Amino acid sequence: MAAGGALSLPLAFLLPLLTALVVFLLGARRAPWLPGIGALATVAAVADAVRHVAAHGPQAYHLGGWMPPLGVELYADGLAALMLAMTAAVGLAVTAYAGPYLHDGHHHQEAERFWPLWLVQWAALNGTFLAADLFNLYIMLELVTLTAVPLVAITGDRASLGAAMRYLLLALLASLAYLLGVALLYGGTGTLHLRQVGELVGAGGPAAVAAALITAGLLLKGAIFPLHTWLVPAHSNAPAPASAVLSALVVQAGVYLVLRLWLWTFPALLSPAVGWLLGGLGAASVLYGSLQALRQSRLKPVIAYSTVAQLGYPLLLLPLAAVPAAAAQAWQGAAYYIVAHGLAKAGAFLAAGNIRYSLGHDRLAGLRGIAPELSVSVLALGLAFVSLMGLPPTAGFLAKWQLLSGALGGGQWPWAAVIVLGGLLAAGYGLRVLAMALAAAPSDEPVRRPPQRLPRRMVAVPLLLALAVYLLGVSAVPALRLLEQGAPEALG
Amino acid sequence: MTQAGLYTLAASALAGIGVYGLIVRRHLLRRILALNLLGNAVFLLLVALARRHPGYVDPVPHAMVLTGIVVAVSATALALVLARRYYAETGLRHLPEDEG
Amino acid sequence: MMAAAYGLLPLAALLTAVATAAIVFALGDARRRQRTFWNLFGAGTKLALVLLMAHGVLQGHTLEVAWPALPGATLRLVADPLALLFAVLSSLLWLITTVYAIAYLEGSGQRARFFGFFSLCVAATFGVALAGNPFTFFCFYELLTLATYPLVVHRGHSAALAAGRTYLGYTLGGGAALLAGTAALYVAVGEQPFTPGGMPAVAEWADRAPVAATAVLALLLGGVAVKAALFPLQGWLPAAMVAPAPVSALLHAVAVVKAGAFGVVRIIEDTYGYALAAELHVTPVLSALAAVTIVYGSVRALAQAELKRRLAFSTVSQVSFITLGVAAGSQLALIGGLAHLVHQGLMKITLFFCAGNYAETLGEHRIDALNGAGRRMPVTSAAFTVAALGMMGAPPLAGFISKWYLGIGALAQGQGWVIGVLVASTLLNAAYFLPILRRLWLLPATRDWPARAGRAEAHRGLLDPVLLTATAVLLAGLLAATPLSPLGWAARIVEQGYPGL
Amino acid sequence: MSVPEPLLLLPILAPLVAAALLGGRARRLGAGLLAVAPLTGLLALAPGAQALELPWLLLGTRLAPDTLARALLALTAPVAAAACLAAAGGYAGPRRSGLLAALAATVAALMGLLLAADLATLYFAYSAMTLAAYPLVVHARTPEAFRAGRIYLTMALLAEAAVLAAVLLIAAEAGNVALAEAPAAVAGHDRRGLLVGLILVGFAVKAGVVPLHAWLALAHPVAPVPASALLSALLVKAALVGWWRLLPLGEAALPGLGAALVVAGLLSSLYAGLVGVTQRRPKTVLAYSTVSQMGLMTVLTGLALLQPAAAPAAGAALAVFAVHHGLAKGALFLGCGLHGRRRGWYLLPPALALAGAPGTSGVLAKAGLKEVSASVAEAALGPLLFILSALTTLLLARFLALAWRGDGGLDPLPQRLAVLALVALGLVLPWGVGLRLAPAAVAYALQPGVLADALLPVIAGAAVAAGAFALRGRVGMPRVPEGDWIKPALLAGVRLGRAARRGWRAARRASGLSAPRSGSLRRSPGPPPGA
Repeated sequence: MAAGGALSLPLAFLLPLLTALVVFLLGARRAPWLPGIGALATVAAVADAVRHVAAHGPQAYHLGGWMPPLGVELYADGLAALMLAMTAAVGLAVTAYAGPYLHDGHHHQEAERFWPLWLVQWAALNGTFLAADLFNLYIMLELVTLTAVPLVAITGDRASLGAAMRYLLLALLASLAYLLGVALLYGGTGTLHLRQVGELVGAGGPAAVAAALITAGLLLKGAIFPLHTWLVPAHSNAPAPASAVLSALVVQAGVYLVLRLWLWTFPALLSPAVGWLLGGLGAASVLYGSLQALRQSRLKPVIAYSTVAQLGYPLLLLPLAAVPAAAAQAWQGAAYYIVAHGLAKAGAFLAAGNIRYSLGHDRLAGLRGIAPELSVSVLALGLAFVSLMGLPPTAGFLAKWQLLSGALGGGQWPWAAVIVLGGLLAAGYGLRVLAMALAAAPSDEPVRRPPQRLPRRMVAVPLLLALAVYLLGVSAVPALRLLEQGAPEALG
Repeated sequence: MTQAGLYTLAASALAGIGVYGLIVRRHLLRRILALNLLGNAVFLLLVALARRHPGYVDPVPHAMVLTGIVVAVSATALALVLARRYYAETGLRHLPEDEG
Repeated sequence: MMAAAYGLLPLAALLTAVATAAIVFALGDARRRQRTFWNLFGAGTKLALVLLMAHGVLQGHTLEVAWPALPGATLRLVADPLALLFAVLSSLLWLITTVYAIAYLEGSGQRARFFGFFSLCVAATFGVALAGNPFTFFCFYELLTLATYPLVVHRGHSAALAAGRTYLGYTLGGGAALLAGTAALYVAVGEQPFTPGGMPAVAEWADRAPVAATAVLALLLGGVAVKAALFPLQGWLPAAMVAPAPVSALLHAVAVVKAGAFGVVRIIEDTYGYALAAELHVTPVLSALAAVTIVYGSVRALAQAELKRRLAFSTVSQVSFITLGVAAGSQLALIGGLAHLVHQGLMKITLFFCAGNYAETLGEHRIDALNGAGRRMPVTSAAFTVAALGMMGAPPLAGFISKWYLGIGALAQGQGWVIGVLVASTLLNAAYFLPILRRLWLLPATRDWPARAGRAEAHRGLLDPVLLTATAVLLAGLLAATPLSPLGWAARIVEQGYPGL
Repeated sequence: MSVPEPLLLLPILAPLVAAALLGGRARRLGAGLLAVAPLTGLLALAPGAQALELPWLLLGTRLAPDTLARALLALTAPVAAAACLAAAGGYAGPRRSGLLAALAATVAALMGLLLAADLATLYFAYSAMTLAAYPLVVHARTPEAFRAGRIYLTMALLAEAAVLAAVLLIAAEAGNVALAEAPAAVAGHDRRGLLVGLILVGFAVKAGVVPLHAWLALAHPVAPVPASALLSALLVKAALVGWWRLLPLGEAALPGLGAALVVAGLLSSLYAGLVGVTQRRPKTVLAYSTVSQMGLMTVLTGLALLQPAAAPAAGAALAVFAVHHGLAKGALFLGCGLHGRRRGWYLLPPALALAGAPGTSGVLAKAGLKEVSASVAEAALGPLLFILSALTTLLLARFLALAWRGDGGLDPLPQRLAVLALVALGLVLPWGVGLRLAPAAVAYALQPGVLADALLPVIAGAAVAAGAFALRGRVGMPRVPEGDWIKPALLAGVRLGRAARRGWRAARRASGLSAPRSGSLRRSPGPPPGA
């Protein structure tokens, strides 16, 4: 029953939207259970969609039965399904975590604002993954941005406001660059549909300019070096749940789109030079982000910079995509990287949120000797970091292995070197944090006030996310089989 | 000089002004305005595209422009709110990192 | 049915350790008695399962579990005799070390964390032992690094943290090399199981691309050489001495260095095959490095005033005998090396337990403070004496057996210089162990130590493990000729697995 | 009567059991048991006990006494028993049970060494004996004792390294070979020269061949009486066991090494005699006489190495010589432990025997030596042997002069019993062994002519001694430190080390490096303070 499966695509988009509307109208105070219901419903819809994609291949759905170009098509292939699933997992976790975090009496107005914003954003993210034409992508991206910015600013202090302002300006600029590119493409091909554009677009000048504009916009939204400047203040000043979704989902959507467009829409333009340029940017953000993370003195900036670093890895696929010997493995690696990073990063930010929540700060130096009180959160943080380091037995490792094998198989040693080096640097900053957490409290300093008691759910959620990364680390085969649905021949 | 060509020319002029303003100006309001200019330039370009085939108007770009304007308006609104909150919070009219 | 049950044993044993870790973490610091129970229960169960596996292997069952982790990379646990040699050693010493650690850490903080990672560490060691292909080996090898780090920094003071940094700097660097090497190997020849005598595909590949093959072999060996503390990559080992005694025992005798040495065996014998490795001119370098390490470690040990540091450098020296045995390339030498894998473990763990006892009961860390300790702690000191003499290679103790086989094996390959190394190491060992024995037994006590509490010289939990391992050292030597002794088992491994040598 | 094989383990286990008892409640019982434990060694002489196979032990152990072993067991059992008896019943100093335990361990190791019939077990027993003897040497715990112990252990371990290398070289070709085949294996070894060299050097330290004798001269005076009796009478013989088990005697002729060994033996005999005369402590004198006598036994070994045909005769002669010397030396050393005013009378018979006075076992021993040497090197050795026996007489005269009068303390019965037993045995046992192994030598030794020219060197030596006694006080005796060369050498070493360290420090300071890290001991190349 493919139709039912197809039907679950619009549901995956509409359910969170609907929930957001109701929550907005009722007010989160009056219906604290509502977001949970909505999240569960969304997860169910996504699960159904994933099941159908896995069973019957790519699914398409035309809203209201209108055909393109004017109608809106929702399209889910393996990659999209994987993203939907990852988003659903993170979304569920964040929803579960945000409840106690926001409704503890300290965060009223944040609670009021958070739920609608986050639920709309979830819808927009699903839309981004499902959108089948360039303009809908634009709408969804804008929607994501316009919900992400307030999430950054939600606490309303000067640091977060400044970060949000900068984020907004740059994001709007990026969207306009994207839109301009789309306009040029439409002018050239007369269509907006991802695959049709891909078939019609030539290697000519205007197409190249359009691709450049679009890519630039997406790289900025994906916070790829050197367009990452806005990310760190924004992500490290937001409240924990917001940081989690921003780092795990929002920026990754940008990277996802870079891959999507270059592999589906502009493969004709993907010359080795372009591949090396984009891969080089990816490598640069891997190294730069890691090195910066090593120099931070607070926990959340460390995690934020590690986001910059992790976002670079998937781009390493682009130089390899053209090499037959390497493409398939590199592609699996890149896709799995996004999934692994999403889960691990959400877990890390939520765990960091716990630490900050109970200590009232996240200075690394102040973490000495906290392990006993916050052992579970620290454990979750550590487990998540292990995946970011790409060490077994985590999903991060499997992704890294595939990407590395691809790089070696393609005979492109530099990328392999970058991958290995990036792992070591990640180990460097990760263990800098953990060492502080494992360290004994300095004997000379007076006993600190016992940290604030953590609600049980807030303790459990990050740990579960981290453990999920290990579950995916035991075997990537199911996920990668799903990924094959509707993948371009070059990558099959 | 066809009408489309004219539109395109105007669009690029607007875009130039927008980018210039966005880069050179530090005052938040001016930047927001610059962004709007840039957006309008893109819309103008789309409108021009609608007429690239003589004798028939392509509806799709118009649909895009309409939607785009809605998005732009909401984005501008958000930007303005943020700018005001920021000013209220800090007394600054521009982002601190941009000084000097 | 029966065979299927046997097939699942490896997984069961692995999960036992993991589950123990999980339970211990979950119990938290407060519930001491339950934790103790679960620790011992887990260790005991694992040992039982491993012995059952040994029985199964003797029966001729194939014990194997495998599931795909990636297209083209499977996680595979296989219990061959070589794997069991290491697995039995680690599980047995895990049980003993657990008993010791429970007594040793009596009343210190953070015990849940400690024992949790302790179990995890042994699970990883078990995985390293049973890894059926390079991918699996790498996974558990890295897991081991991670699981041991919290143990190294357990004390949490800045010295411990610094040591932890050094430790990770070395081991993760080695891990990176191993990763690159393993991935390159997979790209070159795809997934191959460990095959005694070497993987055929690797041999073909080496014919096609000898340079690449050599480079990859160098990467792989470089990766494991770090944990095997092969000169010049031995720096982390003495630094890691800040850890509590049970951890040092674990690092030096059971888990980390052994994983490295075991990796050398797997890579040389089961991945490339000795013939190919020799053809690529790698084994001469390896044996030269091993020889240098043996002498270097002993010479450095001479100059150490702190007992544990001296023992650490002695480990650096002793572990390289295993490498030497592998690199010598004769059956006898390999037998000696593999037997030494067990022998060194038994002797070194005894020595570290004793060092721990002196530190715990008398509060002495320096060697020159141990004058007359033999009278105050006769049992501990007797055990220490046995183990030290064993390290010297004095018959009839375990170390003598290893040296005997290494020596005649090397001579069989016409490598007479190895005898020189063995003799030199014997003399150096005597030079740094005998003075300690003299202080323990012959010199009058210079300190006034706290009087004994009760009749035992120290906590039972600290004494029984020492006695057990010391007896094992003695028996491993005395009963070497019996088939189930470490030597006998090593001989079985080599005769079954490496008739080609 | 015939004994079942497992009883061959008894000589090794009995002393250990006794030692184990010493620790616990049954201390007295243990001491008593220890005094008789060595006598179990005589079981090996019984006809039944041929060989005991213990394939599960070590690398497959085999115990089987051959002719040489039986002869030496006949010596070891009584001497060890006497020493243990003297210690158990007579020793009143500190750490008594420590001394007894060390004695027991040494005896067990000795028995093992004699019974061992395979390579690994031989090496095991030999190194065990080396280590077990260390506590005997340092028993006094004085700086002097520790210095002697350090020198003993250093030299012994260095030598053992050579032995280990030799053992491994043999095992590499023949595996854990049965000692009966060992000489053949060595003879056929493709590194024979190196191998034989290693064996000679390795055991030469125990044999006290000059210049490797220094430890003997230092260890004997400081060790308690029963210990030095054990060392001097039995321990040094272990070297002979090692040589005769491993060297290719009777299998191959190695003229070069053989001649070298003979010369070394003669030289060390001569040198030790001369140095010994200058010594002032009776036990030191005895130690040097041991070195001198061992030199003669070394000569016998060398002759066998020189000429395979002579090996059997040399073996027999050696066995007789060893028994004779062992009994006499044991008696003399134990005698030094007596305090009675008339202890000289106890000491006289063994002294005469060593000097080779007519009718004593000394004549028999020398006869064997003469016979063999005559068969190998015509007349070359005759005069030398004459000088040497004269020197021996002189040496023992010196000893008697120093040790004649005890300080008049009263001696416990067991001690006197032990000495008397050994003295008595010394009169008969060598002849018994001689009749069993070398009847020709016995017959030869009993000829009146031989008695006469056996008398000459004794008279010569006695005359010189008398002269010296008459001139005593007027001509000064040159002062030679105990262990002659070792002390100056060590001092030089220490000075060298100090100088080197000073230079090194200066260099560091010059290059601006910091002082050595505080983890590491500063060690001087020479012996640490106390030397």
